[in-house]
Formats: sequence, C-alpha cells, structure tokens
Amino acid sequence: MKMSTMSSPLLLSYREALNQAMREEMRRDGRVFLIGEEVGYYQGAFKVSKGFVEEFGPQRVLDTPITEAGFTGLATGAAMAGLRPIVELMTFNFGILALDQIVNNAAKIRYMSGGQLSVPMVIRGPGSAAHQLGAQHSQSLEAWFCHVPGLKVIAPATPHDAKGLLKSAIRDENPVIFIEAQLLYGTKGTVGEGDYTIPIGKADIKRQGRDVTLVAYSKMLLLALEAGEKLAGEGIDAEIVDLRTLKPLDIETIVASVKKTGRLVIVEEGWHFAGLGAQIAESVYSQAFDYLDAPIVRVTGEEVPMPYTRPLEDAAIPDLARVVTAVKRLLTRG
Amino acid sequence: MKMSTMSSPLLLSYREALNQAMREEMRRDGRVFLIGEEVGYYQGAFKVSKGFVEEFGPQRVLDTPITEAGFTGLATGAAMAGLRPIVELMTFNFGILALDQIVNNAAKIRYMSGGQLSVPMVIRGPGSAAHQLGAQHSQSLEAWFCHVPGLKVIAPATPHDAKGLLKSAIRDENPVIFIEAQLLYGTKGTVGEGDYTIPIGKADIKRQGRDVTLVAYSKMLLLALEAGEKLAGEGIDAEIVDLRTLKPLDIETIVASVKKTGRLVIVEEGWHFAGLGAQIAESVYSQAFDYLDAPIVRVTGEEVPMPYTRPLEDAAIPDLARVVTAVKRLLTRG
Amino acid sequence: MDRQDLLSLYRQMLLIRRFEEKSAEMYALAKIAGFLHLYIGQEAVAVGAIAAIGPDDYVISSYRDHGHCLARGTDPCLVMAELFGKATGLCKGKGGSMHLVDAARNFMGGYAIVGGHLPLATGLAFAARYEKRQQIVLCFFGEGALPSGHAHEAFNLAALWKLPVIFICENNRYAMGTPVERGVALYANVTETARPHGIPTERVDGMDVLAVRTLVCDVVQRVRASPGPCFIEATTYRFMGHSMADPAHGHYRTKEEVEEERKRDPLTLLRQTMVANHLLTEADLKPVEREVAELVASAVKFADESPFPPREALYEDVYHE
Amino acid sequence: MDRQDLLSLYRQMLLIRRFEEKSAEMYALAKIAGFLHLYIGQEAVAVGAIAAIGPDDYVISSYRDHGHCLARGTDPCLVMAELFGKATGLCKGKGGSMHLVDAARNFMGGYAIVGGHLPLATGLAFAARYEKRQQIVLCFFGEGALPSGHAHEAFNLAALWKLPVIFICENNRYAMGTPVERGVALYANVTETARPHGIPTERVDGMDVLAVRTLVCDVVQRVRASPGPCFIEATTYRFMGHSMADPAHGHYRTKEEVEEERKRDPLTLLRQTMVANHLLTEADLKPVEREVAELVASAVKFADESPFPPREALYEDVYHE
Ligand SMILES: Cc1ncc(C[n+]2csc(CCOP(=O)(O)OP(=O)(O)O)c2C)c(N)n1
Ligand SMILES: Cc1ncc(C[n+]2csc(CCOP(=O)(O)OP(=O)(O)O)c2C)c(N)n1
Ligand SMILES: [Mg+2]
Ligand SMILES: [Mg+2]
Repeated sequence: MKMSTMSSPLLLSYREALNQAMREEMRRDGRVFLIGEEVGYYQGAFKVSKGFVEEFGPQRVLDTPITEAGFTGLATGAAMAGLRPIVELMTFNFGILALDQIVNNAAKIRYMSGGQLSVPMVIRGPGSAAHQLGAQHSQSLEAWFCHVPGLKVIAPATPHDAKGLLKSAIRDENPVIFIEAQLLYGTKGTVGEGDYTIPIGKADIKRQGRDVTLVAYSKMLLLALEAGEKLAGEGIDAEIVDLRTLKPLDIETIVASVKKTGRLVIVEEGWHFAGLGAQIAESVYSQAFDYLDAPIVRVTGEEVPMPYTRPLEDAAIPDLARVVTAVKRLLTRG
Repeated sequence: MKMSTMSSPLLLSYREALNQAMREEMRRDGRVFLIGEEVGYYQGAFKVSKGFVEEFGPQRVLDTPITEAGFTGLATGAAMAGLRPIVELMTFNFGILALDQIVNNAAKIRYMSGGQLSVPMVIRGPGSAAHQLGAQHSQSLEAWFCHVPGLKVIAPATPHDAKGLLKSAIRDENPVIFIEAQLLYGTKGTVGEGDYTIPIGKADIKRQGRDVTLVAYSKMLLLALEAGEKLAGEGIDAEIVDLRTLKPLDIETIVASVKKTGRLVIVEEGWHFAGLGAQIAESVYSQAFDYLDAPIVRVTGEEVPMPYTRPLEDAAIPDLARVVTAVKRLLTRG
Repeated sequence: MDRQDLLSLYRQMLLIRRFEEKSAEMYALAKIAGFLHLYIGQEAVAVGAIAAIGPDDYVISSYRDHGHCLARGTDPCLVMAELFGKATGLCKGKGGSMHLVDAARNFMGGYAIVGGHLPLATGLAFAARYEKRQQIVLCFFGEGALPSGHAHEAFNLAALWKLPVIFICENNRYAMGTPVERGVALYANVTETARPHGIPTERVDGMDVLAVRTLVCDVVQRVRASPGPCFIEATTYRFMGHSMADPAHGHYRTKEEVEEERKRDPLTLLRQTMVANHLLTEADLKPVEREVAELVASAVKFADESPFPPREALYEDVYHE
Repeated sequence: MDRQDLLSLYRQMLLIRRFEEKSAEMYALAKIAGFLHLYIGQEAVAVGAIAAIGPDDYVISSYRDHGHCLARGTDPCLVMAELFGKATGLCKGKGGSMHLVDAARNFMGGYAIVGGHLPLATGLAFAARYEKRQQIVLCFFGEGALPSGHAHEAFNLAALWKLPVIFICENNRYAMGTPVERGVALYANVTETARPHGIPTERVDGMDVLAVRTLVCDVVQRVRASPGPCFIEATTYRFMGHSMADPAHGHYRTKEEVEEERKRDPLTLLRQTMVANHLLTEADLKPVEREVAELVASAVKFADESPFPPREALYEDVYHE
C-alpha cells in the first residue's frame, strides 16, 4: 500500500480507481448502469463518473431529479427485473431519504420472495465528514446499514481496494452499500493493473506489528497508518487492520491479530454510542476474552451533531493525537 | 412490579397506562397535542388514544394522511414554534420514512441554531415484532435511534413505567423516541396513582439476584423475568435490570450489578450485528473488565428479515429456552 | 360479447371471492395469522386490468394482493399454502399474505409499506425499456398512497422518463378508517394527483370488470405505441374491514353504506350483464361455482397437508450466494 | 411610488449583494469554508416577499439562506461571524452558511436537505393556527425541491388542513447542474406541481422586487383573511455557480446565457424604475452604496476580530437541559 500525492502512471487517485472500476464493469456487462444526481453531464458531484455519459450515453448514465427514495426504488425495481444498477448518492446523508427503499425493499425482497427475486445493486457515494459542511452533511451512518440483514457494507480506504472491491460489489448478486469519503477522492495510491477483484468480507493487514492492534476503515485507516508511523518512532509496533468490508465483518482476521498483540484500539469517525466499533469490540471480547491484556479502546467521533466551525469540527473527529494517546495509555495500563 | 391478566381497579393495561399519561398531560398543558394515522376517530390503530378526540377535539387529536415524513416534520416545526407534539407512528417500521425529519431536523435544530430553537416532541408507537406480520412490519430499530446525538430513547416494559416515563417524555424539552410494543399493550400491571413521573435515564432492578445479571428492555424484559423465575427454581439467582431508557443509558446501574454478579446476559429482540446490546456489552467491558468472570452473552434476534411463518418467526426471536440455556451455559463456563 | 370470454372473467372474480372467503374462515381457525387484507368487492379491478395485458408484462401490488396474484394465474394452492405459512407456499412461507411473489408470472410482489412499491414499478418499466422489451407494468395501490412522497417521486420519474407504467389507483374511499376526504386534499378528483407530473389520467367504474378491461386495453395500446405512464383511478369499494383485525363496517362508515355498495357487487353486475345479453342463465353458473369451490377446497387441503419449513430455512434466502 | 420606500428595498438588495460578494472574497481567503451558496441574482425574491410580512410572521429557507436572513433584518455582523465560524456568530458558529437561524426575528432557519424544510414550514403554520395567532409562514425553496416527496407531503397537509403557509418556489432554472426540464416533468409550468393538492398558485417575475412585493402582499392578505396555503413561483436566476465549489457558468449553461440574464439584474431593474419615475438619479445612490459598504466592512471586521468558540462549546446545545 502506497500513498502519495505525486502523479505517475502507476498511481491513481481514489476517484480515478472508482471511475475505472465502474467503467470496466459497464464495458463488460451491458446490464450495469449508473443512476444518481449529476452523475451524467455534470460528471458527478465529485467527478467520479467523469467521461461516463460521453462513453455510455444518457441511457446508461442517468441524471435524476432530487428524489432519493424515487430513484433508489427505481433502481431496486430495475435490479429485480434483471439489470445491475449502480446508484450514486451524492452523499450518504441523502441515503436517509432512501432508507425505506434500501431496508424494506432491496434488503428483504429476496427473503420475502423465498429466493425468487434478487437485487444485484450497488449504492455508493461519500459518507463521513469533509470540511465544515455542517450537521446535516457530515454523518457516518455505516452502523445503521451494518445492522440490516440482506445488505453488505463496504468502506475501502485505498485506491487499490476501492477499485477491486467496487468491481466485486458490482458483480455481487446482493444489494451492496459502498461507502466512500470526500476527503479520500483526491488521495493517491498504487492500483493493481487490469481486471482484478478483491473479495468482499476480507480485511487486510496494512501494517504488521506485535504490540497493539489498530482496527480502522475508510478515512480513519489513513489516520491509523499515520499513528502507526508515529508510534513506530517511539518504539511501539502497531499492527493495523483495514476492515475494508464492514458487513460481513472479517472477525477472524481481527481476532487473530488481537491474539497476537493482546491489545486493541478501534478508530471510527462515527458517533460512539451504538457505533460499529461497539460491535467489533463485543465480537472480539466474546472470541478473544482470555487473550486481551486490557479493555479495548475506541477512538470515535464525539457525540454531537457536527458543528460548522473548524476548531469544533476538528475536536469532534478523531485525530492523530487522540489515536496516539489512546494507544500509549492502553500500553501503559496492560 | 406485578404482572397479571386479572382485572382489578389497581391494575391497568400498558395501553391504558399510556392513555392515562397522555390524557393527563393534555389536560395539564394545552400545548400538548397528538398527531398520527388513525389516532382520532379510529381511536388509534391499537386503541391507545381511546376517547381522545371526544375529549380534546379534532384540533388537538389529528388524523393524518399516510405521510410519515410530512406529519413528523410538521410536528417538528410546531415544536420549534412552541407546541409540544406527541407523534404516534402506527408502528416504528414507518418511522423509517420519517427518519430524515427526526435525525436531520428534530435532533439537530437545537445544536445548529446554537441553542436558539428546541424541539420538545415525543415520537411514540410500537416497535419490534408482533405475530406473523412479516418482514416489513417486524423490526426492532432502536439501535438506529440510539446512535443519534440529540435524541433520547425510551422503551418501557411495564404499565407503571410506561405511564411515568411517557409523562416525563412529554415534559422533556428534547425530541424523545418512545418505543412500545404491540404484544405489550394488553399486558397488565399495578400502576402508581395520580400524577407521577419516572426520570428518563434511570434503569430499574426488577429482580435482585447474586449469580448473574440479565439486562433487558421492552418486551424482552418479560422474557427475562420469566427466565429469572425458571432459573430460581433451579437454584440460580438472577438479577434483572430493566433499562427502561436506552439513551442516555444508565450504565452505572448495569455496571454495579455486574460487579456484584460477575456475569452478564443481554436480551434484545433486534438483529445481533450492530444491535444495542453490542454497545451495552462494550460499555460494561470497558468499565468492569476486571469484574467479569466470563465473556458477556447476548441473546438476540436472528439475523434475517422476519419470516412470516410462525415456526420460523418463533425461531427468529429470543425465547425462554434460549435465555435459560444461555445463562446456564455462562454459569458453567465461569 | 363472447360467452366464453365473459365466463372466464366471471370465473376469475369468483375464484378470488371464494378464495378470500375461505381465507377468512381459515383466519378464524388460526390457520392463517398476521395481517390479512381481503380484496372482496374490488375483484373487477384486478381481473379486468390484468386481462388486458400479456404474460410478459409486469404486475406489482400493495399488501392487498391476493386478487392481483390470483388474477395473474398463480396456482391457488401455492397462495393458500403461503397464507398458511407452509414450505410449499409461493414464497416458502416467508412472505405471507402481504408479500406474495410469483416471479415466473412476472407478478413482482405485494408490499406492505404504503406507497413504497411505486418506485419499484418505475424500475420494472425502466428495465423493460432499457432492454428494449415491449413489456409494460401494471402497478396497483390504494388511494391512501396518493399523498405519500414515494408516490409523487415515482410519478415524476415515470413522467420525466416516459416509462411504460400504468398506475392503477383503487379508490375504495377509505384508508383504514380514514375517508379519502380526510386524507387527500383534492379528494373529489384524485386523478388530479398525477396531473401535475403531466401524466395522462383516466377514471373508470371499478365495479364493472368490462369497463375496466376495455379502458386498460386502450391504455395499454397507447402506452405500447408511445411509451409513457398513465394514471387510472378505478372507483371501487371494499366490502370487508380493512384487515381481519378490523370489523367489517367499523365506526368510520355505516352498515347502510356498506349494504348500499354491496348492491354494486362486481360479480352481480357481470352476471346481470350476461343474463341481460342472453348469454346465459343463472343456472349456467352452477358448474363454475362448483369448479371454483373445488379449486379452493383443494387449495386448503394442499395447504393443510403441507409441512412447515424446517428450522434451517430460517437462514436461507437472506443473501444470494 | 414612495422614494424612501423604494430606496429601502434597494438598500436591502444591495446589502445582500455586497455582503455576498464579500463572502465570496472571504471564502477565497479561507476565512469561510464548507459549502457557500450565494443568492446573487435572486435578491428581489427575498426582499420583495419579506417586505410584505410583519415581524411576527415566520420565514424559513433552504441552504441558500443569506438573502432571506438579511432581508429579515438580522445584523450582518452576526451573519458574517457565523460564516467565519466564530463564537459571536448567529448560531455560535455551529450552524454555518446553510443553517442560519434568528429566532428573535422568527427566521426559523436554513436547511440543507433539499425539500426537508417544507414539512417544518407546515408545522410553523400549524402552531400559529393552533395558538390562534395571526401569523403566516413564508417558505422559500428552489425548483429542484419540487419533485421531492417531502414537498408533496407538505403540500397535501397544508392544503388539507388549510394552513397559512406561502410556498415560494424560487425557480432559478437549475438545480446544481440540472436544468429544470431534466428534473421536473411538467417543467414548463412548475406551479402545476402544487395544483393537484388544490393549492392556489401564482407566478411572478422574481427579478422585479416591486412585482414580488405586490403579489406577496396580496397573497398575504388573502391568506390572513381565509387561511390556506398558496404557492408562488418566482422566476429568477442565479448569477453565480451553485456554490463556491462550482464555477460561475459550469458546463450546464453558457456564458452567454448568464450574461443575457444579468441584464435583468434585480438591482438594475429597480434602479431603472426609480430613475424612470424621476425618484432619483444614479448619483443619489452613492450614499446608499457607501453605507452598505461600511456595514459589510464592519461585519467583516467584527467577524474577523471575534474569537472562535472554546472547546467546551462542543458539548453545549446538544440537549436542552
Ligand atoms: C408507510 C405506511 N404507513 C402506514 C401503514 C399502515 N397502513 C396499512 S394499510 C393503510 C391504509 C392504506 O389505505 P389505501 O392506500 O387506501 O389502501 P386500501 O387499504 O384501501 O386498499 C395504512 C395506514 C403502512 N402500511 N405503511
Ligand atoms: C435530499 C438532497 N439531495 C441532494 C442534495 C444536494 N444538493 C444540494 S443543492 C442541490 C440542488 C438544489 O436545487 P434547487 O432546489 O433548484 O435550489 P437552488 O440551488 O437552485 O437554489 C442538490 C442536488 C441535498 N442537499 N439534499
Ligand atoms: Mg383505500
Ligand atoms: Mg434552482
């Protein structure tokens, strides 16, 4: 895994990786189409679908009115009838408006129909906070989606994983929630060549270590990696597990790491109470209770609607200092 | 706490207790009004508002069209302007349609306005499964609401608690999610006389015990109590904590109990993954790690959309046998 | 008018009627549970409309879906077994009354969130057009869904993208206990609800199966010729309570009103038409009655004798592996 | 026509214009961040409409809310401080550009979920009626919100319950990069969107502040006399990009189009009217320009010199204790 802001033929931005994944899949399978606000002529609110309407035409790249329930439901119906929609939510904040379609229709139709129908669909877009977008536009709602049987949830952190997982998601026969991040779109990394996929449900150890395990995903993985470097400088050897898929959770990989290190810190941007980290912690406790040298520590977003002003926003989101301090405090306790 | 199906002047059903609470508060404060589908002339889909339109008139008891987002938003606006709405959701399944209004408006307006506006509002109705209502009508979504700062979440199990907590909720200056259960409406219990309230945020020990702590809420509390009796017959002395309020969680009471018993079983009807029990467990682990003799056990709903057919539905929801077995297994481990 | 043709419409309506009467009995015997919303009184809408489409077309409905499913030709045995929650049911007992699905017949399901299936209907239509198939979609729902956001978002998308979907609003004048005039602002003409989105609208007597079929045939032709949605209001009435949990009249309407409406029973109306046109005598209907009764009896027998699903079935069908 | 009166309207529009031009500068200097949606070009709508109501009436808006807030009379210093994220800001720096609230002036907020505040508007109107207060509600939103479910659910409730809310649709022809004809099925006459709910509709040239005020005055009178909603389409145009993140023209419209529309700048139009009616010369406007410039400069100074909120403020205002 490499991160860089340099431009080179081997490096792609997260945005470009997503663009490639969708483009390759749309070339490969005529049933795949992209639908959402501004995905066509505007090239996507965050330019993820740059060039798509030009290549695939407006029949396969559909700009919608501002009706998230309507077009997510439309895509669900289209999937039931054999197509393979990719729904772009301009941000996952607006996914709340489509939640009934996602949870009551997309996630349940297969079960309710006794397996007759299925919904091969990807719902993707940025989650989490960017900078100073305010309370209604800065939410990390993955815990909600993770709670729902019938859905899979993915939140990759690197361009390589983003491409490989998006391709897997598009080929999956189930509704997949694919959470990106505004602040990741511009980050760069080496991306595997050509047509590769990454299996859904497999975490990835992004850094090997012996002293403590850090679990993170999406944007917070970059923070964890930074913390890993910093800690290394102070003689602390952290192992960093990038979840990549949140549901189904790769608990085996986490537990194996914790059995090795005896200590776990979970970094997540969302609100603490009933956040995804609670589940990760509970699963680890129940499967590796006797291996833990100390209670698991969660570094999470603060439990407030996101404030607009930068100093408070910064205070509301996990940062390097908090992660590093949490790790050190944990190590001195055990 | 007494449960009985006998009729006596001292006993009220859960339904009657709710009815009394709302009635007394509406008499007490002219700003309180009730709004929802069929709450007026139909007397409520589950007859909770029996007699209301007759006593308070259609200006204060409003039957709405089937537009949950619309009328929940209307109530939120009315609360911002000084009224104190009670929104009845016919069931919390339909709350998904109002979720944007609840989460983005009701829960955030106070914060976003820097404290200028507030939303004194109760959103109430039945959550969880009844019998064979199928996947779209049988969901326990409290974990979602509990995740959101700005909301309080209550889920009482007994008529006495239902009345006292509903009154507190109506008098609270914040948006309160108040989760009832179809299968509780007919259950009876002794209800305190006259105008009493029960504080939000305080759990209640419904059974004292030494060997193991059971935490439950709403419908599952009755199951836990049943299990407590059964276990007592086998010489196991369970302490049963009824959460009553889910957010803010009374972690002190739970932790105090666990410190005494050393063992915890959490019973919840919702889906396991990212359910509320995960948070409860994580909080207990982090605050009472050294007191736990064994990992916490969660007895939860199975991770499937709710099947219609009774044998599968029964299998999907925690029952007495599962709770008792879980406790016994936990006790033999430690 | 063709005798066989009319008899076949009659037979379908009768099948729905008898099937549901039997379901109500089975509900009383606790063989069926949960919510059971009967379609009795509204049979002419499903039968007339579905008679106007081909086997490739899609049908989608609300929770009041037995009529549409049976009119689509689904084996009553499988429907009854589903209501009984049996492993042999249409959806292996997992869906139940509100969620019948018969994918083989393009019956794409019943849905229990009011208004929630209208966006799905636009998606079926979208898929048909995307794949350049000639299919159209019939989407049934009650007038209670008209004010819902889902409905309007679906109407706008269908109109904007000229999707071949026919929205059939079964206006039975009540949404549970709420009369249409207390739920829909422009209740006197609910077709107006679709007008703002530029959708052509039609209105038909939903008690008259022939009128329904004729109108829907016309509309289907139009939609096939020049794709785009249409909105049809079928005025009708439910003779029973909202669901089995609800008394037949309730306090929201009078016994007299129900009795008055029962005079326009769609089965009676069709029978009168046939007799008036000398196509048959009341006696000729005996064999139909008998055949339908047998069919329903065999459905009950099949359902009753079928096994419940095994516990392992609980975890099947959550994901497509 | 009264000179002072017109000058006051002009002054308000100019204040919004200069305030926002300055905001754009401050955004470039990174004093302001996040999304910043400018109202430039649309000033006549807020100013004309809000001039037609009293201090007790309610105003509510979308994320493009600076104009409505300033037209309501909120101190520009507090608004600028909010944009800067300062503790002295209108909402203590917690709301930001999209969430201005001035409860003392019954300015009930800007909201960032498209369509999401329309139900709130019905609630404000409901409360007014419930308390038998004479207040009415002005609810501003863009034409992009028209197809949304929220809007239709709100329209139906307002019409059904005859709530005193005036929905003012600012049709600036684009929702981000989507021209109205690709978002709203009946784009040629978007007032139709409210018609189906039985809401009376009006249309006005949203570049003409006098026309807006006259119409809204009429409508307000009507609504006070006989409560019930009204829907007004104000045709207008935004001269800048959708937000500061968006270039002024974008690919979705041409530079020529923008220039053409700029000829109908609401400030120019009012100035021309005043000059044509010999109420003043261009020179008379100098003092107004100066006064407004000073006001805006002092707002920037105030904002700049104010402190950021302390860390403890993070946990305040989550709950009302
Ligand atoms: C979103 C939502 N809200 C509430 C309900 C509860 N509910 C079920 S049916 C119904 C009435 C629907 O009436 P209508 O659409 O006219 O259909 P009908 O029952 O008359 O066929 C209501 C309120 C629901 N299923 N979904
Ligand atoms: C529900 C929702 N979906 C998408 C967005 C992203 N978004 C913000 S503004 C906007 C366009 C709105 O256009 P319009 O309503 O015409 O208002 P204008 O910006 O022209 O004033 C969009 C799509 C949002 N804020 N809310
Ligand atoms: Mg109806
Ligand atoms: Mg616009």
